[in-house]
Amino acid sequence: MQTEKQSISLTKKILQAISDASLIPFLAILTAVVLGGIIIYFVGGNPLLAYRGLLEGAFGSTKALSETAVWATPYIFAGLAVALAFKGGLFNIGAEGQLAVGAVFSALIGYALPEWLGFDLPTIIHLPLAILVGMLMGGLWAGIVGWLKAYTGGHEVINTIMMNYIALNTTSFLLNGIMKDRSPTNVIARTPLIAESARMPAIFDGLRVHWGFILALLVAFFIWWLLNKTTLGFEIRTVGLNPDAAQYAGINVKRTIILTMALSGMLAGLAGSIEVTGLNYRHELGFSIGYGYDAIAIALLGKSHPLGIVLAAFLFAAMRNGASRMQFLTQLPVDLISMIQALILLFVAADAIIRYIYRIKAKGERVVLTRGWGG
Amino acid sequence: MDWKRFGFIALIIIVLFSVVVMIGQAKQPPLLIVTSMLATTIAVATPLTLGALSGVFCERAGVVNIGIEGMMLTAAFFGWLGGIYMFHIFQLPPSVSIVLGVFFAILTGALMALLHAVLSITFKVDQIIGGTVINILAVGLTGFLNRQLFFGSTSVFEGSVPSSPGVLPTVHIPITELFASICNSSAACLQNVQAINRVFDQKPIAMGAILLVFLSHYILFNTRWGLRTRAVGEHPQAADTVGINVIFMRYANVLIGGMFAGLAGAYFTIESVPSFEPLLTNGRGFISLAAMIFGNWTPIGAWAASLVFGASQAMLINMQIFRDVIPPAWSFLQESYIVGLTPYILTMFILTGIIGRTTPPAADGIPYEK
Amino acid sequence: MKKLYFVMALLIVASMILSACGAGAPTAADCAKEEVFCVGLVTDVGKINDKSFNQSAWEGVQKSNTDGVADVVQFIETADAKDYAKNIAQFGDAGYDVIVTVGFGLGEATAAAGLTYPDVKFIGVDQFQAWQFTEDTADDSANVTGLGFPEDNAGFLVGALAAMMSESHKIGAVCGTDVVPPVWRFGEGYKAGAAYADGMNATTTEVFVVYHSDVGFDKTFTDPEWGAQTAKSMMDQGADAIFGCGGLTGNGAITAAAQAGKYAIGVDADQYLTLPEAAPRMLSSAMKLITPGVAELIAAAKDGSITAGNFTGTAGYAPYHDLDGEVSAEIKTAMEDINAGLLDGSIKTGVSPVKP
Amino acid sequence: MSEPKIVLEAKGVTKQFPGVLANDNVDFDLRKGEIHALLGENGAGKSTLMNLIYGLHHPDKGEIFVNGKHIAIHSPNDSIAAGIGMVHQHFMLIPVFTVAENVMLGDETTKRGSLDRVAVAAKINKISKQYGLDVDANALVGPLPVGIQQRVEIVKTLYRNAEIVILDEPTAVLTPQEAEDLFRIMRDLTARGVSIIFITHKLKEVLAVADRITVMRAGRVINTVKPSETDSAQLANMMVGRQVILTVNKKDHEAAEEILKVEGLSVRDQRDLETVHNVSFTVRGGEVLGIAGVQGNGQTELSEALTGLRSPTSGKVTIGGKDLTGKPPRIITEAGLAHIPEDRQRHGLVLSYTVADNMALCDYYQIPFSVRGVIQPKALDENSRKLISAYDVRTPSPFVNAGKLSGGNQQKVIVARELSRGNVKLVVANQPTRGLDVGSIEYIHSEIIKMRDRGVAVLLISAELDEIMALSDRIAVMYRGQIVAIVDSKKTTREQLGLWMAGAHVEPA
Repeated sequence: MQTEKQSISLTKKILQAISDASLIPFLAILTAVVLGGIIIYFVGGNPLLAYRGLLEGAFGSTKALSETAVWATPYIFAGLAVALAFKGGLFNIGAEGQLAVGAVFSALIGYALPEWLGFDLPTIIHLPLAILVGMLMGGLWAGIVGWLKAYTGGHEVINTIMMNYIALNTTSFLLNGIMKDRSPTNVIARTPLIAESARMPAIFDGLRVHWGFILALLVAFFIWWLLNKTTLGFEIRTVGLNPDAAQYAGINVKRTIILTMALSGMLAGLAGSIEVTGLNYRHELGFSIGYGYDAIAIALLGKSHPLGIVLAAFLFAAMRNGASRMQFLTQLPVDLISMIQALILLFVAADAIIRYIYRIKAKGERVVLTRGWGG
Repeated sequence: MDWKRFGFIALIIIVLFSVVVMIGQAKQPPLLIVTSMLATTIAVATPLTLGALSGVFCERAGVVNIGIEGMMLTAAFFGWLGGIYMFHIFQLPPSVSIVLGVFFAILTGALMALLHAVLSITFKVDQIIGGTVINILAVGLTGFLNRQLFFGSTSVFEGSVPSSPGVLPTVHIPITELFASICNSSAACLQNVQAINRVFDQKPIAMGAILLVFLSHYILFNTRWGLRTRAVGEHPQAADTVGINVIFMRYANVLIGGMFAGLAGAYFTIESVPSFEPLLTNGRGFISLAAMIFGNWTPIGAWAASLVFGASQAMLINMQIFRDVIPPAWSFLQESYIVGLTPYILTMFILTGIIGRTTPPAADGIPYEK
Repeated sequence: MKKLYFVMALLIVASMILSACGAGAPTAADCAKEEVFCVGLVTDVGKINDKSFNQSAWEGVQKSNTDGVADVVQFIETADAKDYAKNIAQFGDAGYDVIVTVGFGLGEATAAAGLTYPDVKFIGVDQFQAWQFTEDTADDSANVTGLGFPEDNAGFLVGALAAMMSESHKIGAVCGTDVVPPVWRFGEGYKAGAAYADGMNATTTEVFVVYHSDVGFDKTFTDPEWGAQTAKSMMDQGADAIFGCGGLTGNGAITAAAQAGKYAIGVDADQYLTLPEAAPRMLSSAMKLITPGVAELIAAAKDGSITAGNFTGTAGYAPYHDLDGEVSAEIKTAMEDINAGLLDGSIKTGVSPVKP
Repeated sequence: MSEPKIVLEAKGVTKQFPGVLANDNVDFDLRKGEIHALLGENGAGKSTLMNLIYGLHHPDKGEIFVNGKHIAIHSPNDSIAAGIGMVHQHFMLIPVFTVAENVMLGDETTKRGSLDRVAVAAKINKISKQYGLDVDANALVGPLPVGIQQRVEIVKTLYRNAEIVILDEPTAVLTPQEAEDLFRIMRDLTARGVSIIFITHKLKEVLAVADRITVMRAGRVINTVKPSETDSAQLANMMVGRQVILTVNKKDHEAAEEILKVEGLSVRDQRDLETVHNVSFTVRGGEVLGIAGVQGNGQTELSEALTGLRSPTSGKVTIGGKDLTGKPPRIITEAGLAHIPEDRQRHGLVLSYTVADNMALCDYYQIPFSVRGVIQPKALDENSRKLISAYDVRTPSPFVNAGKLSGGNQQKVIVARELSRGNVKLVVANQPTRGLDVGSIEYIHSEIIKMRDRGVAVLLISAELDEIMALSDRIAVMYRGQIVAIVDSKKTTREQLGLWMAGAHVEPA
């Protein structure tokens, strides 16, 4: 009797301990998956087959794993971008646009620089340069929003959304005009292929997973270090948690806001550059949208912690990547994936629901991610 | 009223119109161009206006709503779907199905809003995150159902998209009749009357939106409901201490907001074009959000702002139509990618507060804790 | 209590995964076998039910199934350009006999897959497949066929028709972005056709062609609201025939025109059948016969008569349906002559394949 | 003589908040037409009791009777219906609404669906005549001076025909004269049969105005007495539970060279109104200059301008001879400023940071706390342990979040951080003891005096006249953004200062 009580209280303690870190996200995912399964069942699909397809497609073979990593790479960068902004009390809905800008400029450096210079560059210079420029342009793109926030109070949510549209139109403009691939067989809006010297090698022959993936992991670690171990990180977090106190403490709040936004943009820009230099070797005007939103979901799911983000990025990558196999086996629409992801996000955002379902007590105070329009 | 703001808005609209008139008069009488543009402006502004009203009600009560886009999209889908079901499954006459469709759209908007309310008021989820959830969910849900219901073996309609019951009819306002007598059958005059008539050749939701703008303004600033709504959005504690049920007021207004968004959704699939497409709202929800801020959280202001967006859209269309008479000096106006940026840049410009600070309700976005 | 819920949930998922791994594979399994003829389709980024080229192509595949040519048909929607190769591989690895890829975007991926899966026949809709004849891979084992269409001819036909039918001598076309070559060819062909008709009847017709290029790629084909507004403005300018070319954006224009009682002209398929709400005023459609084209090629692939390289499908104009009465005999004959002229090459549209 | 009947009675009221027992089996009664003062330090449970009576919170145990019958109060509606009105310490007014709108809110008069502002205005004017509370029904509340806003609050209660009015710390924001005026109004009300509960922690006022005094401490009622039967020492004793030194004892200061010099300083606030005009004064090493004045007379903007948070429109600020006009906070801090901000939770601390982090909030970027841009957790840790013991901050460990500490200890964290800095020449302390318990107040006062005696210049800004008089060597009075007088603290009186605070133009004595 006595011992049993103790054991219960013990497990309880353990549950509580885990719950803060990973239990809630885990349960959120679990619930969403179960719900998704029920939905599949009701639309006449076979949930087990569907999920089997997802798993096979994501992890079934080395090739599948490699593809999952390929998908995860931009997700990690973009997720970090949003998370960093969160830490600084800013909400960057504009990863989409910053990513596009980064991609365009990496591509430009990638294919055009040798022509301009009139000679080929060694990879050791060309590749880093291409990535760097893309990154910086992404940073600049977001930095504008940061500047507007700091000096005019224009709210970053609206401004990043607007900048998304501007980025989309501008890239369309460039890719249909001066940057268009003029080779006779091409008809669509895309840049020429970038020079060999600007391409990132694959890690293993025959698999598409490239060093950009390793870079993503390193950057994730770097961001963790930056946020928690450096004075800059201290400033970013302080401004994020209490801008007034930060100002009283002599931190240059305006500068920090701009810097945070710019850093966030640089990470998003990196996502774009890496896609270009590591995977597609050109920027193409895709129909697909949603990196920006997926990034938000990933940042929330990962609790804005770099490690959490890497894991969340893998989850989303696995789902996106497994989708092909799932379709092949079940002919279920891809939208299913977006829906399950939306559910996950829903449950993570409103963890109260999860806590209610699984009867878990809340612990610690809520963290405020964004403030209304106050600016 | 904030004359600086309205002056600025009027100025932009006038500029946009005069550009088109200057270029177009080579082909068309200015009157016709102006009325045609006015008509387009009003039509394009309709969903933006309704979306903005949705935002105004939510945020005046202290709940930030960036989920307008998602609410619109979902409502557009279910309104359309409802109409089709009524029409095909329940065999109701088209007219009835259409009207019911509108109700379904409004209901859907309200339900999405309920979700937002539960998240942001009861669970105190960060309201901007809550809105984002709504947006993402909307895309997934509508895309999935659209595929699942209208395609392939599983679909209710054997894989084909059935004909919708149609769209709301144009409201006839007897402008022509009124003026015809004055014209006493002078052809030119009648032509002008026709031109003017074009402005009023709008559909119920477009017309209704304008009425709703003024109604909302009256409700917000001259009725008990409005006073309490604003109180809850400005200083919930104060409202609480005089016995106003803050939670109830917030829920109610978010639901009202949802209904506006729902009506906006209905505009797309039941008034404008009787078909649904994934992502058909195309970010208009975000533009209406901008319009709301642009209009400083007042219905009339938001409407004026929506008209600006409408006008710039109308200009773009006409620039394409008059492509061959654009003088070389103005040829940049054909770069529609670039000219297409006008509304977005305009919005960012407004947000700088150069033409008067926009001041959100004091408690906007802050969950109420006793 | 809490623990109970937690464990329950765990069990559910566990059972799912476990049993899933045990479950047997469906239809696709047999495709490895010789006697089973399987056709797989990979869409471009976008939906299979896009009421546009993805859907038409899929209907072609289904047709081959109902015709008894193909035993198993499957499709995969591409969610992101980076998945092209992977999605094709799904079918390639499963031993499918024919893989249809839709849209120019997949051109290179298809060509590459052609080398990876030499025994599979590839059909690339809206793709220009010239690569086989470049030095390195010039051999008869080439197994990729591009299926293209002279959209300009179709546009030319309806352009001429619109010009001849218009009383105000003003006609319009509302299209998706001119970045996509087929759209461009439709739009410009429409102009050329109108001009040709003017030449015949000594009329001068004003043609408004508007491309929806002011928005991102993700929107240009899916903005019916914009299409409707644009069509309205054109009609304000006096246009009395509207050609909607460009997915749903175009459909918006067509519907608006029909509602205003003007002539509506559809695109791709005979939209009299796909756009019921516009049917009564549907004058004709600039047809690009993807569905029969695809079915035809699949059949050819089965009996081995298919040749690598580029195959040109048919483009034409749809019957007048309800408005048959309004179209005069002269116009009808004129249209037939033009069509014949285009087919035997005596009439040239003079439209460059891609926007210069 | 027979006591008037009891209109309000609370029996055995108990309320538990997470961590604190705010009301522990409290009994309280109010008689018709009396002013019953509820005395106690911050956190004694006065406001909680009132919130329970007013229906903002619900008691865990106990009952409330109005005019003898038990009533269940679920929301303010019930209490309002029962004729109870409350004027909260932080006014419950909506700045962007007019007086009329604020007053009618929740009890609106409408004509055919739309608000009948005219009728409401008429009723307000009637009330304000009747009780001599003149307010303009159509004025926007935001710009009104606090004194008037308070009247609006009182009108609000009367508008709802309240017969029991609760005033929560009403004099905190008033000049002695305004306070007098308020007391007059209170007496008028009681004369008309209104009963008043008067919550305060100021002994003098209680003795001046109350008919009965109930003292609360740590959630319990200590005693109820009549003013005639007690004195401030005894009351203080009941409040705090021990003997309190009501005056700070400090030795005369030897004025050293001047450290802070302010010349012709003018500052605009965020609404771009000039709230400080042409202010000049100096503070010498080893003296405390107190700035007296009612809140909102420019003290906030003045301190912001001195600490670099707001750049002045004109004028000059020099510290230790260095011109620091409009320099950013960090430069000024490095020049030797220590700043105890007005709002400790918003400006002084990051509540979700640990005590250790908060104690390095200003110096985190300097050796030893960070080396080449990398934070040194060890240094933070040592520093915090040192300060925690030196300034006896009551905290379980340096690693708990500052938000978890009591108000007094939070303030100690700030004081420790600011005063412990090596090079401090000038201390700007803005409302350093607001809302603290007597213990902490005494401690912080003594720390300020310690700094003074070490030859540091201290600028003390406070709305508490007693605090100013107790600590200051010289006193400057601020009114409408100007310094109307600077006097030696020994050569002036409360009344004199009160007059200046109210804007009366009397030549400095």
